[in-house]
Amino acid sequence: MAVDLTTVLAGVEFANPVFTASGCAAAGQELDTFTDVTTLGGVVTKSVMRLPRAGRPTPRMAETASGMLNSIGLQGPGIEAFLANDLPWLLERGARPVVSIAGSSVQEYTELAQALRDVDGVALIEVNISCPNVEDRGHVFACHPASAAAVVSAVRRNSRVPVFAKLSPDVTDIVGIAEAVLTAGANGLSLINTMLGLAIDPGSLRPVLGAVTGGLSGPAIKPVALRCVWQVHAAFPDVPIFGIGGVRTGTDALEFLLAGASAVQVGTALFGDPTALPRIMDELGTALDERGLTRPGEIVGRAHRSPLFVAPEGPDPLGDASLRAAG
Amino acid sequence: MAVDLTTVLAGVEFANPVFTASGCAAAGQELDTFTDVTTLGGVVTKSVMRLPRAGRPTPRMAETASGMLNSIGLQGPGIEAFLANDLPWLLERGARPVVSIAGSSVQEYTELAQALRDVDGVALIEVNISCPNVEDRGHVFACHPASAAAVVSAVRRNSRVPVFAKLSPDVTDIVGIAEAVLTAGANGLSLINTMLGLAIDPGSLRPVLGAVTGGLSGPAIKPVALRCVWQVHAAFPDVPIFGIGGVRTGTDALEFLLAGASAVQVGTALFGDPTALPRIMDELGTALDERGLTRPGEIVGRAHRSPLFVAPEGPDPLGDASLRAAG
Amino acid sequence: MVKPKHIRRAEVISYRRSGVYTVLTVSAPGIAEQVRPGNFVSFSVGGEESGLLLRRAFSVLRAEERGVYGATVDVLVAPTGCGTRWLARRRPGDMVDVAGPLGRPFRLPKSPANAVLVAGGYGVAPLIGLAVALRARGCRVDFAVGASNADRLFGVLDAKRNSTIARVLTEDGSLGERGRVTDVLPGLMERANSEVAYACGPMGMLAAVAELAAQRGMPSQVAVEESMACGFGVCMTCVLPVAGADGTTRMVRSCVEGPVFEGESVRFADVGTVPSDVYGAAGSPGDGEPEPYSGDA
Amino acid sequence: MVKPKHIRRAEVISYRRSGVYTVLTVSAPGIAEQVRPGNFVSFSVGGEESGLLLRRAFSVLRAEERGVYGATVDVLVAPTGCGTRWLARRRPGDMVDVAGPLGRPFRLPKSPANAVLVAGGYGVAPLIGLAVALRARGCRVDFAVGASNADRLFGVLDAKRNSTIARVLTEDGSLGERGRVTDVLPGLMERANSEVAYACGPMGMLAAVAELAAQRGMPSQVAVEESMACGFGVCMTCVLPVAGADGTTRMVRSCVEGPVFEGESVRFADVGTVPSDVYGAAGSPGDGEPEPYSGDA
Ligand SMILES: Cc1cc2nc3c(=O)[nH]c(=O)nc-3n(C[C@H](O)[C@H](O)[C@H](O)COP(=O)(O)OP(=O)(O)OC[C@H]3O[C@@H](n4cnc5c(N)ncnc54)[C@H](O)[C@@H]3O)c2cc1C
Ligand SMILES: Cc1cc2nc3c(=O)[nH]c(=O)nc-3n(C[C@H](O)[C@H](O)[C@H](O)COP(=O)(O)OP(=O)(O)OC[C@H]3O[C@@H](n4cnc5c(N)ncnc54)[C@H](O)[C@@H]3O)c2cc1C
Ligand SMILES: Cc1cc2nc3c(=O)[nH]c(=O)nc-3n(C[C@H](O)[C@H](O)[C@H](O)COP(=O)(O)O)c2cc1C
Ligand SMILES: Cc1cc2nc3c(=O)[nH]c(=O)nc-3n(C[C@H](O)[C@H](O)[C@H](O)COP(=O)(O)O)c2cc1C
Ligand code: FES
Ligand code: FES
Repeated sequence: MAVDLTTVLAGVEFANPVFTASGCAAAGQELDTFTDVTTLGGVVTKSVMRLPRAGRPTPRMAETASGMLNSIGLQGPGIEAFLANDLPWLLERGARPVVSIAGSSVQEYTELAQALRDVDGVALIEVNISCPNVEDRGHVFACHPASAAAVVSAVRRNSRVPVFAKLSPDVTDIVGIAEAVLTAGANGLSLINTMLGLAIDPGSLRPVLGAVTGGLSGPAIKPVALRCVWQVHAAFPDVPIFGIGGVRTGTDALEFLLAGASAVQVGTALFGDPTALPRIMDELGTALDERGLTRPGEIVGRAHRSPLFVAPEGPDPLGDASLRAAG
Repeated sequence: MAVDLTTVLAGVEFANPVFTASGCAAAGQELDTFTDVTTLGGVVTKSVMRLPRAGRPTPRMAETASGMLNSIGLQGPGIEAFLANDLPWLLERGARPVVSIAGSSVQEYTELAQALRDVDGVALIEVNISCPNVEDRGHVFACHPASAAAVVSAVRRNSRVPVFAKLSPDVTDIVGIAEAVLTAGANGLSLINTMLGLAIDPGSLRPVLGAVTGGLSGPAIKPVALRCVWQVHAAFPDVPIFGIGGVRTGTDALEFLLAGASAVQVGTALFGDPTALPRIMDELGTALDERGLTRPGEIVGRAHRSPLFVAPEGPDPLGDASLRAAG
Repeated sequence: MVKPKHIRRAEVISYRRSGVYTVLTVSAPGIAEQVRPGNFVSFSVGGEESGLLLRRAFSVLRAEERGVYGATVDVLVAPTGCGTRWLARRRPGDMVDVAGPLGRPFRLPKSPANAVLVAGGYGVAPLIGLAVALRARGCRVDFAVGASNADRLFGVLDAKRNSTIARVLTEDGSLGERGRVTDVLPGLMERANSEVAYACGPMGMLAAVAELAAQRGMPSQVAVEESMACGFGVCMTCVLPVAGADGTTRMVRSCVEGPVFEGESVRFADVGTVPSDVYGAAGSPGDGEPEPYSGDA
Repeated sequence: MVKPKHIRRAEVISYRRSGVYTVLTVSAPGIAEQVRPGNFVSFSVGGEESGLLLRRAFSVLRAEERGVYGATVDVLVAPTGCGTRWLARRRPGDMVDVAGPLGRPFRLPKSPANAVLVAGGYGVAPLIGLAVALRARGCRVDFAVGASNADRLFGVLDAKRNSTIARVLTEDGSLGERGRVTDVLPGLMERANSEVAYACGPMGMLAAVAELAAQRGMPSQVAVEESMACGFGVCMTCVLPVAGADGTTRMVRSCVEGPVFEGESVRFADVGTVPSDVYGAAGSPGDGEPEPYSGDA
């Protein structure tokens, strides 16, 4: 039986629930040499700031066990060049852009939202709030409910498309942060951003990264990402969630859906396999089919409920087997 | 040249800086069938509670990428049986016990400290505060500075040996928690405990663990552990720190020392290799020797300082090469 | 209580496919000599750069103290997930990391007795050596070997060779009789005048065997298989509720106090739970309270 | 700007040891045909259960479009860490995962010119193919090949075969002359009347070559080696400060805009920093402010 991967997020329809993660596919052009970006659920672009930005000193990456640290420092062209070059390319190519924005003050986020307001073709806005707030002693917006909410409400007020807030796992109470940004008007959540980490070079006896600390990503953080999705979905079952963190296979994607995500974003896995996204889409389709399911939406959050249906093991996806009650 | 691994923590001397991590070597007896526990820096025993405890339902573990989740739920014999059986075995065997205690109220921690007060041979007490506080709606002590401090100050007042507080990384501000427990009298810190995570079984469509969520450990979390050690050592350079999280090799141990730990604890790596500890001790000794160092203490926190000395690459550990200044 | 254990970088001597299974023979000096039926060994999987940290447990199918290749052990590998599939791809000359012997073996009757051995799937692995050991002590051995299908049936010839009666069953009838071992067990016990039962296989099968044995008033020993993180007693992941001689049920580690248990002592219906009458459940501090941090912690 | 790229599960055809290095030949249809000197390929390392996520980059030593084994590429693997050591253990018949061609190749002179090629250690890899290509265009090629010691010296014969003058040096004098390539370069350029320099090797050597070339007023092209997470332009880890034709310095990706750069454009002294005059540094929001979250984020 055919699986229909169509996915609706905050009222916006996408061909499937597999997206690139911000900062891991630039604005799609380079990825397109390996993978047709028009087949993806969507392309979440590298977080763009108001002005061009050179980023942090190198080395900017360190490989870790089943993960990596990065300290790019949001190098990018700034919103004007992004709107002049990157977004038009994506739209002409026929891809679905989710534009990620980042700033260091509420004002900067506001201006970014305003710059995007009258641009056609932006499917969603993702607000990367894992940035230091220059107006609050460099505290990261995502770590404090009030500053997180201030940014989201400013963006929400200035946007015509649904706004997703991307949260950091480096907090005591992720549900509290989620509540704050939802109250501030977020239409959905992206969970999770990287975790703050460090690597030491046993040769130089110094931190590997030029910036000392960096963001940990990859399969290593998947259990933390799944836990965040689980907790937030339990608290807000109706809120659409992007599950992000260590997705590498269709089974990983399935697990995020079961935990409560409506779609996933793939980041670090793209570096090891630039063709990962179509493969994940295929594997997810097959995994749903094997379980007698026809749409991803049917299993979103399913792991929270007592198992009424179990996965049939045989080739009888729709027969009695799929309806037998489990213990 | 000979390396002397002797390590002093809060005034207590140990033969070397490589310890077992709590909950990963029980009380030493089973490990002793693979590894002579008297050769270790010390044995940190499984966190013991006041009463016997059956723990959580199975499955209690899930393997994850370069890590694992556990949800043992502090199964254990309770302090009386521990003092009657486990501690005497360790002492007769000639090992150095660090006793880890856990409770669900300040009162329980107090009673545990009192029960240990007049017992000889306990080298240090480690206070596991990653437990829900029944008097505060089940909030975890380690996540709130005030409750963390309350536990530590109660234990400190009732102990004759140095008290280490073991912190959770699942907080917005680990330095703030460290400050609170140090002010409350902690003589040292153990960084870090596991991170809260979740795994989903794509077969049953349910969480793998009987307890739903569990604690993530292993090399996957090493970058987060190193970052916590780095931040806390930067804030409190004189406080002795156990570095914990993903230590598997002598190089890992070296990295923790460079970040600011005075000693390390090894947990999950023991499950894969029950002989890991003597190997790590050897590798650390060799790593120090190759760098022209004679004691682990010489490099504690070194990564925070500009690199005055670089590692000589040749067989000339004490020659000019080791003194040449690096850029 | 515990024998000295060993951990070895060991060479794969040979491999053999049988249905879905792979039999690996690995050199294991220091381990093979100590193995008794029911012991298991554990392997690291995935190679040097592996992201899989935990060892995988396998019953010893056969231990050779002084064979052509010195001391070796055979294990029967069923393809379950990434670790077992990795092991099944090892070839002669490859090195693997093996630890053992682990766990408590089957206890043998003090004097000759009629033993019935019940195997499900790869659960047959420890029972073949057990049959040999029992016969060497003058016991009568009868066998019931079952699997879901022919591809998962292993050791039929060995079972037959080492038993008086051997019943062979598959659930789909693709080899031997159609049915489950527990269907034929009452008749077999009757005919063989069984005095003790030994079983290894899925938990449901073990429960049924223990129950049938109990009904006949005969002892049984069952080898269980719980998820194990360490396999040598330090982590407490592998527990199940087992009633002690004192009548108290405890959450007992199957890797060191098992995997072989008296059938009657295992509270099969409560496996996967912490029954409220278990030692440490009621008096447990924080019991019934929220435990947001279930990870230890 | 970008050619179609391929990613392949590819068979290892052969391997050969040479000093500390291993030369691997892998089948690479779709890739080999497109490679030009200076391009690189990337390999996954550690096998299926690997905890190493990132690909490893290697200059193409040789690309064969239609050899006995079809389209193949050779790479020269130096043992640096776990990934390169894993690759060096691959044997014929093993499968590896290769992607390419990546990066911008060396640009060749439009008309015949005297080219001097300067190699340090495994940096010789892309230069051998370059020498062949240059000679095919009628260029004179002179070579300076250096390494720390004989075990790290590779391709001497190929260098000699494809050049007019070839100077061979080791720092410890264990093979060829004792010294560094940059010691002999001014004399060689003089004698050979060099008009363009090509270099691959450690950053310090590249800086020296670019400087010497600039002093003579001749162009140079240098192939740099920066830590790369993706190797195809999406992650921004591999940047270094490069001055553009417009005089503006930008943090430029060495994986897609390099690894070959004009020697004069690379701000060698500033590599590893973000110079204050770089595009996006000064006007950058939050610049100079605390950035506790340096991970992106
Ligand atoms: C005492 C004992 C004896 C065993 N004897 C045999 C044997 O003779 N032949 C055989 O084929 N298998 C045997 N098993 C089961 C075997 O250990 C598992 O099939 C194997 O661990 C699965 O690993 P995987 O990587 O293929 O699967 P995955 O599902 O990828 O494993 C993930 C994790 O879960 C654990 N796990 C998964 N399934 C099981 C399981 N059934 N039992 C225990 N842990 C599991 C793994 O060890 C690993 O840590 C035995 C298990 C135990 C406990
Ligand atoms: C364009 C380019 C061409 C190269 N050509 C060759 C070649 O022809 N032959 C050869 O032997 N090596 C070459 N290298 C270097 C090679 O990629 C590294 O030695 C290799 O990545 C190290 O991996 P490892 O696992 O052995 O080391 P580890 O130190 O364990 O690697 C850890 C991480 O750091 C990265 N890393 C470490 N060292 C380097 C390095 N020197 N350059 C880039 N990334 C690094 C790795 O890719 C990995 O992600 C080239 C690198 C680049 C960027
Ligand atoms: C190199 C790199 C750059 C990133 N840049 C951004 C970014 O600009 N904005 C953002 O919101 N997240 C950024 N992230 C975080 C990812 O979008 C994602 O949240 C995280 O990597 C976890 O997913 P993964 O494990 O699939 O990589 C970046 C991650 C990496 C590895
Ligand atoms: C199975 C298991 C049980 C644990 N039990 C405890 C415990 O009782 N008390 C405690 O403080 N930490 C406990 N921990 C946490 C470890 O001591 C350690 O902090 C953590 O596992 C990180 O180190 P590692 O990566 O080396 O395992 C446990 C960890 C594991 C894996
Ligand atoms: S598996 Fe660790 S105690 Fe049994
Ligand atoms: S390595 Fe990713 S952009 Fe160059």
